Amino acid sequence: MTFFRPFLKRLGGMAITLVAMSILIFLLVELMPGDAAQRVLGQSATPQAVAALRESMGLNDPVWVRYGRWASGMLRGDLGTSLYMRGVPIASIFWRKVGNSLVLAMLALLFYVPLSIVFGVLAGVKAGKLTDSIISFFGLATMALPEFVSGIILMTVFAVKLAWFPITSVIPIGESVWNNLDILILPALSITFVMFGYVSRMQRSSMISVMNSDYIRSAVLKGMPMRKVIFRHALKNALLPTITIIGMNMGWLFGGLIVVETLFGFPGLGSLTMSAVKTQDTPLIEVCALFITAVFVVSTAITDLLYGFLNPRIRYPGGS
Amino acid sequence: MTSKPLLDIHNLNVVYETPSGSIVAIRDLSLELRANEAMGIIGESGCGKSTLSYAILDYLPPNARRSGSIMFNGDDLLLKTEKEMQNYRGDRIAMVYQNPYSALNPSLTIGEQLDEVTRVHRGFPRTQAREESIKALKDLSLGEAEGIVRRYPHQVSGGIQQRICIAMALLCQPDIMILDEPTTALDVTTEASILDIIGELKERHRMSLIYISHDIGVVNKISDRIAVMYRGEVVELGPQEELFDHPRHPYTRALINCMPRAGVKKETTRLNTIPGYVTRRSADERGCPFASRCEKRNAVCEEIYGLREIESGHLAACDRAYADDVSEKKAAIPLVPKAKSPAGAGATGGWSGTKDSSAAADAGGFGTVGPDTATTPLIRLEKVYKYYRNRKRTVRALDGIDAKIEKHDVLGVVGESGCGKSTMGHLVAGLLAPTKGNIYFEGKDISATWQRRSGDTIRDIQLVFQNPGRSLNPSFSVEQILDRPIKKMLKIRSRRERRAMVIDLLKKVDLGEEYLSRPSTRLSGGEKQRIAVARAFVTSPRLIVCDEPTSALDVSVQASVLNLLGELQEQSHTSYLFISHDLNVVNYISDHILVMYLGRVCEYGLRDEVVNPPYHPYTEALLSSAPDVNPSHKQKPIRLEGAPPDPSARIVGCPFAGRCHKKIDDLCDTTPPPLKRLSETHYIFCHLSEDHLKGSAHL
Amino acid sequence: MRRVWYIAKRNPLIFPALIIILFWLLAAVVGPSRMAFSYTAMDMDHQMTAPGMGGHFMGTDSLGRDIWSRIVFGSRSILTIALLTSLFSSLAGVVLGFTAGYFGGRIDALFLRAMDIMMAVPPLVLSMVVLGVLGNSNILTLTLIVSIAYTPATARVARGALLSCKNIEYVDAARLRGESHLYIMFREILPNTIGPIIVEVTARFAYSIMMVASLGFLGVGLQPPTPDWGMMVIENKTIIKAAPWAVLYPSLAIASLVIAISLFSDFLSKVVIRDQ
Amino acid sequence: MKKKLYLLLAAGLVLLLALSGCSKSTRASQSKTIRIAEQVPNLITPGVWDGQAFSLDSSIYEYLVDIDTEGKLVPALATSWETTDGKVWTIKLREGVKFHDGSDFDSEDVKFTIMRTQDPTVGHLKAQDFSVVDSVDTPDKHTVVINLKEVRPTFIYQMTDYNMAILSSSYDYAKFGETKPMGTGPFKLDKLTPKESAKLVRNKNYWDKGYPLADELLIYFVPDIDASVEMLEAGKVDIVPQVTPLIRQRLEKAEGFKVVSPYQEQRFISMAADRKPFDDNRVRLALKYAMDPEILAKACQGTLNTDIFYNETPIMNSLAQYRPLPSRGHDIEKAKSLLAQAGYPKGLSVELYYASDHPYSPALAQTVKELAEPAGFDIQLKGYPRDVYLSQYWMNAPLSITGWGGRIDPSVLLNLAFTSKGPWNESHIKDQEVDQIITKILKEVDDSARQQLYDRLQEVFYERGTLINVQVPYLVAMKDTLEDYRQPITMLPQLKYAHFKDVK
Repeated sequence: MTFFRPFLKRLGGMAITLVAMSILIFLLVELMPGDAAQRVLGQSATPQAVAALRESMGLNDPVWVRYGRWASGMLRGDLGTSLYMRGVPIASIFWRKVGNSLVLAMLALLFYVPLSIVFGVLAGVKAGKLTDSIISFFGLATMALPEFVSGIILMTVFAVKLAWFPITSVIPIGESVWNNLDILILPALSITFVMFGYVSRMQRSSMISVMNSDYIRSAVLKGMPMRKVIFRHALKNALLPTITIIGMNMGWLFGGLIVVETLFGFPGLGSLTMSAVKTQDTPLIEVCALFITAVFVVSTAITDLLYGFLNPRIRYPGGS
Repeated sequence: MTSKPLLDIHNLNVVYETPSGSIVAIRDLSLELRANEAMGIIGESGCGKSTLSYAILDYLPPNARRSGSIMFNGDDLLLKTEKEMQNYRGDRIAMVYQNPYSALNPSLTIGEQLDEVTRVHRGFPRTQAREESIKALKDLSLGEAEGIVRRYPHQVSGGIQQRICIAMALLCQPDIMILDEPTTALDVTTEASILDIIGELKERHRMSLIYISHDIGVVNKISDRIAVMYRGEVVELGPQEELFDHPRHPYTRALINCMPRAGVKKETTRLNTIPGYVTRRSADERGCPFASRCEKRNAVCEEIYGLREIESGHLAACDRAYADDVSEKKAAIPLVPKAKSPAGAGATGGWSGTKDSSAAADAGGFGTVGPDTATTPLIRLEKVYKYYRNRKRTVRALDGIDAKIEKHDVLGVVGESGCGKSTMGHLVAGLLAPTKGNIYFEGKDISATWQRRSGDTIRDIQLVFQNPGRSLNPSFSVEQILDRPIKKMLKIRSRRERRAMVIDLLKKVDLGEEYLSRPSTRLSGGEKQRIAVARAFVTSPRLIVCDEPTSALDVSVQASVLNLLGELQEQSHTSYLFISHDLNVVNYISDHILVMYLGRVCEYGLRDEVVNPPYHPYTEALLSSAPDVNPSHKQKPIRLEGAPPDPSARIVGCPFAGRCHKKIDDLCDTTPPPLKRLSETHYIFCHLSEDHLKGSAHL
Repeated sequence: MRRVWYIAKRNPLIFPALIIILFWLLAAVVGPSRMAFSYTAMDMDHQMTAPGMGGHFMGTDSLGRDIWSRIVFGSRSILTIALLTSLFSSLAGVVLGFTAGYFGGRIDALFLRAMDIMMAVPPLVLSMVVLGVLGNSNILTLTLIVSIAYTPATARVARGALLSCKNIEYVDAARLRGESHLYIMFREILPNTIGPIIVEVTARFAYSIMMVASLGFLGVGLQPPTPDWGMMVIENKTIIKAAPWAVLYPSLAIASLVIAISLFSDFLSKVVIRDQ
Repeated sequence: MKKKLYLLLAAGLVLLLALSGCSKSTRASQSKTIRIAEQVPNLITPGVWDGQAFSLDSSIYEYLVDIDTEGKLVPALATSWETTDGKVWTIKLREGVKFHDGSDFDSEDVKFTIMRTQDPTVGHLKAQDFSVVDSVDTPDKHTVVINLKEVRPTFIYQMTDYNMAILSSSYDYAKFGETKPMGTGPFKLDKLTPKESAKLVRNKNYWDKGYPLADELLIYFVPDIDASVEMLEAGKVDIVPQVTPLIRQRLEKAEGFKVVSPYQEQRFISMAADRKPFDDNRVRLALKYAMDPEILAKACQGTLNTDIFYNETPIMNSLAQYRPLPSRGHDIEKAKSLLAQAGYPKGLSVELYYASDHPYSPALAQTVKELAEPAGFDIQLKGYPRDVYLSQYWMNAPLSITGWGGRIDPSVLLNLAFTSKGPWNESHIKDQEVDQIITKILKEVDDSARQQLYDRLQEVFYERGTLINVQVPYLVAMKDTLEDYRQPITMLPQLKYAHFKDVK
């Protein structure tokens, strides 16, 4: 039971956040200027048509009734129907795009997590030396570049000049992203660029602070060889904050996906969100925003649990 | 000089390159350590003690440069590569240092951390390494060693952590063990038992020790020879007894004399102080490092100096080491004995030469409170409870205590960390409110926090904090720090008037006008605490709660602050609630002493009643654990077993029962100890009879 | 000062960074009035002209507008928005974070929960959705929304900075002389947390530029023909082969400014936060 | 630990290389498959939506009549149509035509399609146009008789409008329209991934034997025009409709592509006549005087009177009904004085709404702003994505730029957009003379009399009209091996004819 308590507590917290966020998103989007029915039918629609549509869409109900209907639909897995494409259930588009984005995000993770950890550790161990300066500057520069700038650079070099990868990330009809992994590389690299800087800098500073800690001194003065000091004593502790950062930034990653997917025309959640915003497809905006929120909340929770699991001080609460 | 030195440090220099130039951390230091010898190194913080130990093991920051030689068994450690040094570290030379909690890796089990020492140095396979580790733990009388190896460091108490560190250092049977303040972070009772173990192990393993501490008493207990370091140099070196009985270097003398000791009391003695403070030393500075603070300096000090042998094996670095004009130890200045009574005649008291207090009274500074003969105590705590609750447990910081502070009186509160003494101070000061029970200030109930106290009460009770570095806002200047309370609490509008008061306050704490504009960050620890004391006196409070006011300070500074506090109390007739873990300090300054354990009172009485038998078994243990400068007091200490119980557990009987060396089996566990009044002013909570308590004289 | 110089010498990149920042500040303040071309002027004889031709230092775009003028003028809006955004969000963050951290307890728990909720949506997504739904943006809405999106992050930094000081004894000392909460928060604590807060403001400044540029890129930023750097990139992406300068120079402008400010912020944190 | 990390890193690199290795497998385009990148990611529930995924729409649905390459009406689902008085129209329908679900096409379906325009719950965009219909009779399965309330000699042209695809009367469009569109067209829907792609396959039961020439149509919905063109360049698609002139310039330099312009489109710069400031004709004239047609043409990356045309009437320069009027000339002083006379001596501020992702519109908007500025117009640009613009701002803007496709007969457009009751009267023109002329045009059977009316109408617009009409080429980029891409002025591509060079 005690083992599950933090888990349950987290779950409760997650639920509260999600509910609050869903209310916020719903209100934000629904209470914005403009009438959904009017939007569907266009400016030239007759008032009768608009009224009829309002009624059939349930827009005449009070806002909490609409929220309740929407939220209970979400809970049942019914994402509603698109406003822009009348009659198209959002679920039929949504999950496929989410899947694509997840594949992209995972690939990006696969790129930047090991890279940034290795270089971060290297910079941390060599703090103050040339290696560190180079890695740090590179990290800062890549972090500072907006995704679309680094994306355009990558696109120009690898797609336009070298033609190693496709410029646009379109999945041929009838195929899934798995048959077309080549379209993932450049978008994933663009994300890697930004996240590399962020994570490697974190890793560097946590490595430095760990290397300055008393227990590293203990290890050195115990006569441990440097390799052992770094990999056995330092890394395990220095990875903890990095893991937190990586988990906490899953949300950011999805924010970055919007830009990257738009740039490369990748059929994922990001470009879906973008087109939902551009077409003011409110139900779709709501679903996308809610999902991104959920990704953030869930990944934060997982990070927390993982952190607890990896950190003995939390895993085995103190004896004294 | 009987045996060949095991470690021979010759002309060692350590220099740091910093943005503001080169700083000398160690200069021309030479030391020999013989086999099975315990070398104590004492000195205030910043004297290069730790740098020395890290220099031996080649663990210095990248901007440090070493020169000279460190010969170990005929090899010069300065010439070893990093890889070669790995074979010495942990194997031939092991080290234990201050904070055991942070010295152990939080993410590895204790076993893993122990095992790797023998695995790396001895090439032991896993199982054998584990056996060795368990054996080493058992060596340190850690009973349940098999269980401990599977735990993580945070799951055991501080005392056990330090034992683990020592066990780790012992795994390879090193030739030399360097101990850098190994007990400073521990309670006195734990400290005493660790010191015992170290002494015992040294004999058993025939090791040499280098024991580094700022605490003369501790070094005194453990060392065969003692080196006194000051600003990177050894200024005096000699056999332990010789050095203490006949200190030669003025610094050694000053250091010994500024320690409060048993029998040194504020009424009779003023503590010796050393003017100034330890400063950094630049590369081009010459002469005696202590010269600038030495009262006896002369022109020669700045030119000729160096260790010279005075008697066989006793060296001192002072050309005046033979001089008779330097008084020997116990040179504390005696005071004119003075009747100690709350109704002491007149407020002009204080020692000769102190300022006239009437001026201060005019300026609203000190001493406005006249003598008062009323019998109601200034502060009375009635069945005060303070619980800290969180979701998991309730910590009983104070578990129903009664106490009182008389007018114009100093109540010293002692006890180990976690006994609730600070909580009590904060309750009285109004930072906290009691969970249950009442606090009366001259009969008026003030059991609330500052938010609900009247302005008068706030003015009347002030607090001096432990760490002056933290109690003064680093972004304010001295004047701002003192000006604000005058403006806020005394409501004085005129700037000029306030400034005059600030200057006057500074004068009271022996600081000049030049401090006015100085930022608080650019003060030394002692100066900071003086400012903090001055601030507490702004409103001429009736009571000042002193929460460990000297424990963050070096001994020389501690002495001057204690003097100051004593002096000001004498002048102003303010009462103190003086909280400290250091019995010697409490003993020096207090009129009454309250001994606490686990949120409850053990013993209360006049100072002399408490520190002399009959006393509570816990007081007895505390007294016997307290390290004393006087080497002749090599008493057989009482060693407490185990750790204090969990403060969240509900204890039915005597809270001390579990560790008491005089426990009466069932009775103590099940029945709360009754109050035993030993005299009109002295009472004890204990089941033991008065005779039994009396018979326990160890001192 | 000596310390600053010492750190600067060990981080020589700060010098080019400062020069770049000064350059753009100068460009924003006096630049537009000194341009040979207006940022909207269409030189129809020089459509998509290469840099240097027809007096167009950085060439022109498809409408014959001078890229250099547009970039210089664009520095004005992006710097204004970023500056206001970092100031607003820091101000709001300090007030919120300080209040929550100072009073603690339920207020703090509520605050943390609220911040959790706010931070659950990435700032870019939040701004994009709001701006997208609002439909049209100008400097004011952009500043406001980006500020709001960034406030939780700065509030957390401010709260953390406050918490690091809150339990230091000088705060207790102030309480014990009956100081008001406001005095304690802003007079006692704020000066001691100003270091990390200034670092946060500068870092936020860099983030704001990235955000505004990204929003412009996504087409929910400023309206044309206001020369928004991010928008210039996407606007001219079509002609990346015919007139690469039209994409390259705005990208370089963004990159140089953001990297320079990041370097500056990095440097500042080394100066302000005294470790290592 | 270290080893593991390096292993992970190595694995990542290997994966990257492996992925880049397989990237070369660009699937060779099957010659019988035509791939199109559409920018509009949606379908049209026929009659309701004003989206423009025409390649999808016109391949699935069909119309009563088509337009051939010469611009003449040709039979499609109707085999013949006749009217005696312009009031009663008798239409013979093609026999043996089946919908994609296998049901027969008959007169009920035509009646359903026409009557649906009057259903208020549908909100049909042709409601006003077809309000002239009094009743529809179906004497037999292959004959439809339409009775009009008044004379409408051009009525049959109304059946070519893209909203008038013939629907099956037994199909629930409200329910399935967007997900399973179904008609009688040459292709039928095989697989639809909304917002991503659609796969259409040849309709084996298609009535026009021998067509379509292609087996498959693959339509990608790529919102970004640049991405679409990059796909074309990368050989991933064959056709990209609605490209910008800049893209034409770009593709003209590359090998293997061509850009065709099947027809001219119009960009109406409309000034709302029912509100300030354009309620005053002097202000409208001021804006017209401020315009410089040559600059506008250059902004559209073209040349005036070669591929870009400019006038101030709703009639395109290329139409027979067009009558040239003297050039007004670029006259800022005149514009200023007109503004001053109208009570704006210090100039005025007005918002210009347009679709920011429509070819030509952003460039036009920025150029109009730039040209009008010296005259004293301070124009705020308000660009929105096409769909947002059309659904929310169009029809309610003081100044707007809207793309208008051509109509085979101008009268259809005039009735829609320039009568005071026109449903798409974006400039809110309420001019009695204009109303009268248009009504007469609609009823006038005599050609020369009708032309006189047209002449007068253009004069009226020149004097006090509410629009500036910039005509630009509609551009379609494609592989140069693709032939017979037909797209008449109705904007509906006839993909059944399209094929690759050597493949038939």
